[in-house]
Amino acid sequence: MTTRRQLLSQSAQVAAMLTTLGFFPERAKAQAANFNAAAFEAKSMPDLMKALNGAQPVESKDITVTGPDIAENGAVVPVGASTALPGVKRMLLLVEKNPSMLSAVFDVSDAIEANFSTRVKMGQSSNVYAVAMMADGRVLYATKEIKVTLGGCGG
Amino acid sequence: MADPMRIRAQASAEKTTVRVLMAHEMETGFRKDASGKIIPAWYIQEVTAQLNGKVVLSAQFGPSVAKNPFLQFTVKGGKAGDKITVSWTDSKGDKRSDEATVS
Amino acid sequence: MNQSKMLMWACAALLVSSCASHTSAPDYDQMLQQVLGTSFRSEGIAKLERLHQDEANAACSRAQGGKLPDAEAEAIQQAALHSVRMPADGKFLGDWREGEKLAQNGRGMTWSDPSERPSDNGGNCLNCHQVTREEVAYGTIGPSLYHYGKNRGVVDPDSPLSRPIIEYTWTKIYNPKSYNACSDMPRFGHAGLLDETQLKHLMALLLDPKSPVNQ
Amino acid sequence: MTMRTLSALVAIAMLSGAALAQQKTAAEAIAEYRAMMADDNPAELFEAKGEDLWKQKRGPRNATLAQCNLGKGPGVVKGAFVELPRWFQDTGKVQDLESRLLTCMETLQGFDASKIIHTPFGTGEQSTIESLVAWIASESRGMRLNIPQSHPQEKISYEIGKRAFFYRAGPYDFSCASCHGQPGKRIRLQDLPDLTGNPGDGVGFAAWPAYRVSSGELWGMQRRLNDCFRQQRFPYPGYTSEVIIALSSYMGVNSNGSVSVAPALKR
Repeated sequence: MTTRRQLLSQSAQVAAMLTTLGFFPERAKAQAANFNAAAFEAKSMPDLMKALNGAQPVESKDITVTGPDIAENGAVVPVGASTALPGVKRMLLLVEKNPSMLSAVFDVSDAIEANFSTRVKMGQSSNVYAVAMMADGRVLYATKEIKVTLGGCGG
Repeated sequence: MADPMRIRAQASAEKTTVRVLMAHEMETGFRKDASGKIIPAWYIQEVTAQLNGKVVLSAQFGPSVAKNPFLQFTVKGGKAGDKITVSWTDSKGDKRSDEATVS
Repeated sequence: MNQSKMLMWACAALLVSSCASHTSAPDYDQMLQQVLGTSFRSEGIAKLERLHQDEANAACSRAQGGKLPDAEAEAIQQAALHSVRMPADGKFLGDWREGEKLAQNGRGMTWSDPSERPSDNGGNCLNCHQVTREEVAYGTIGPSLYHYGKNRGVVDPDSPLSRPIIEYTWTKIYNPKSYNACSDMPRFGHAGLLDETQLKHLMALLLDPKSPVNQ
Repeated sequence: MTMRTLSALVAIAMLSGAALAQQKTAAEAIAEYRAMMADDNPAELFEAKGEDLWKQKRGPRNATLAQCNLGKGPGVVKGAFVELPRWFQDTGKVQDLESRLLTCMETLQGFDASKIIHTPFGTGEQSTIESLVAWIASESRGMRLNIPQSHPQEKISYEIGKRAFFYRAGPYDFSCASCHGQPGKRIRLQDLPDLTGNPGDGVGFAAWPAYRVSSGELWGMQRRLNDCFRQQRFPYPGYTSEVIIALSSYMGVNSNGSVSVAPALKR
């Protein structure tokens, strides 16, 4: 048995190791037809936008990112992305300091609102981004910092 | 076989809020087991949702989505009795599909 | 299995003699010893011997959170005070940066930890104490240690004026029972949880004017 | 001596303002996080599975658990959880939910209980039990704890549990009471219920079993207390061992009257 903190530090080491080797386990394992492996391996916003054919992102007040200021546990952090703007093609949720920054992609159809919530893992305190990719090619984002705290008992 | 999802779909005046819990490990491929061996990555990669048989959402998850994933989205319109179907495919190619009735 | 049985018999034998005076009500203390003996097993570094209590722990357990009689408390505190060994080289303060790492580190001595060596142990301070202004995830079982040295007027830790508070602090970390017979705090020096160098780092964290504790 | 006391007092007075303000923000932020997590507890996934497992024919005898007596008669699940641990005539023992399930799995389904006792948590039949306890607890959600003390063995279990709760030992000199013996304390940012009394509706004993966010697993009381002893730096308590059941009796009876919210969501 290992503690969570050991796992976290190990995962960071392993992530660094895999990065230097240029090896990503998920690429070989992509089974789903529409899964964009390159996007989920991106380490930076430019890499991510390249993988998704997106323009340079611009911060926008029209985009909302939700999440707690402090997460009691990085293993489960509730986050959300939404906008009332018309013409949204896609919404993304990103965690800047995770080994790969992209957490989830939502394709927006006419039948649904551009408003999604999920729960993500965070290895450490980080900025979290909600990104909206618009039909007109613009890429807009909002960001907020979420602090991840160390736990006591059972941590 | 994967365990069933928990899907709740509730209609209000103009929209239907859908909340889904999926039973899945969401292994990142970065963790080690007790003996120090890396636990291979294994996670849901694609999620689709249908309203009365018509696809309304397709989403992709990475390994950083938390274990036993939660997803909430909002369907425009929708009324009690409508069918919401949620399906996922994971990195091993396993699939699961469950249906709920809008209340 | 064998070990647990042996312990059970040892405990039972002990208790028969020590509890001979109680007769009427069920002897719950003896029952507890039997239950402990059959319930636990050694796992990893956490051996069954850990269930053994010294006199201080036995007395504080019996008190069930209540106050010990003055004489009993005094005896425990005196014995604890005598157990304290001051640093061999007379230097009390190490590196507060290392001290901060130890304070954050809550690991050590569980059955899932690799060894009982001090190098595998943390100080666990943040579990119970506030230490710096920046770290918000701190416990409140113990008092806040923020501004510990500053509040006690420690400007120059090497000055003779600082000596009493330096020795008090060392003693408190080494064996907290020296000042409070049933203190909740582990006996970091006495129990061999941290070595002398590590204790000095914690001392520096608390008392070095440059430490974030005193900012 | 007086100087030191005085300066300490002044320091406390000066400190409390700033410390309090910061504490409140962190506490508020954590409250916000917990509120965001309150609905859609993944424990529901385990509840659904547990109900299924209860009704499934399983084990060497290919039988269901439908005739399992959890204390309120064969097959009665509703309300059973809030009255455990209790004394059972057929086994002559005080049993908590998990030890009782072991009895049923052995007598009805033909499983080897001693084998399950040594199965690691979260694997094999242990994970079956985890789902079962999630469902069984959920069938008493909203009911008040009402753990009996009428049988002499139930009283003995409570008294042993009380003494185990205060038993200080191990390299850290910890007992359960080191963390859970006074109200209003925290370890890191986690609130510590005072389990020597009744900590209130849905707190402490009234919250377990629970979905553990940190491991993404469903923990029963056995596993919760097992991990307490690990953190206490004690040796390893056996699954369904008497010390765990006695502690459950102590904490459970202390919590009588409080509303059970189990399975809750925990850090």
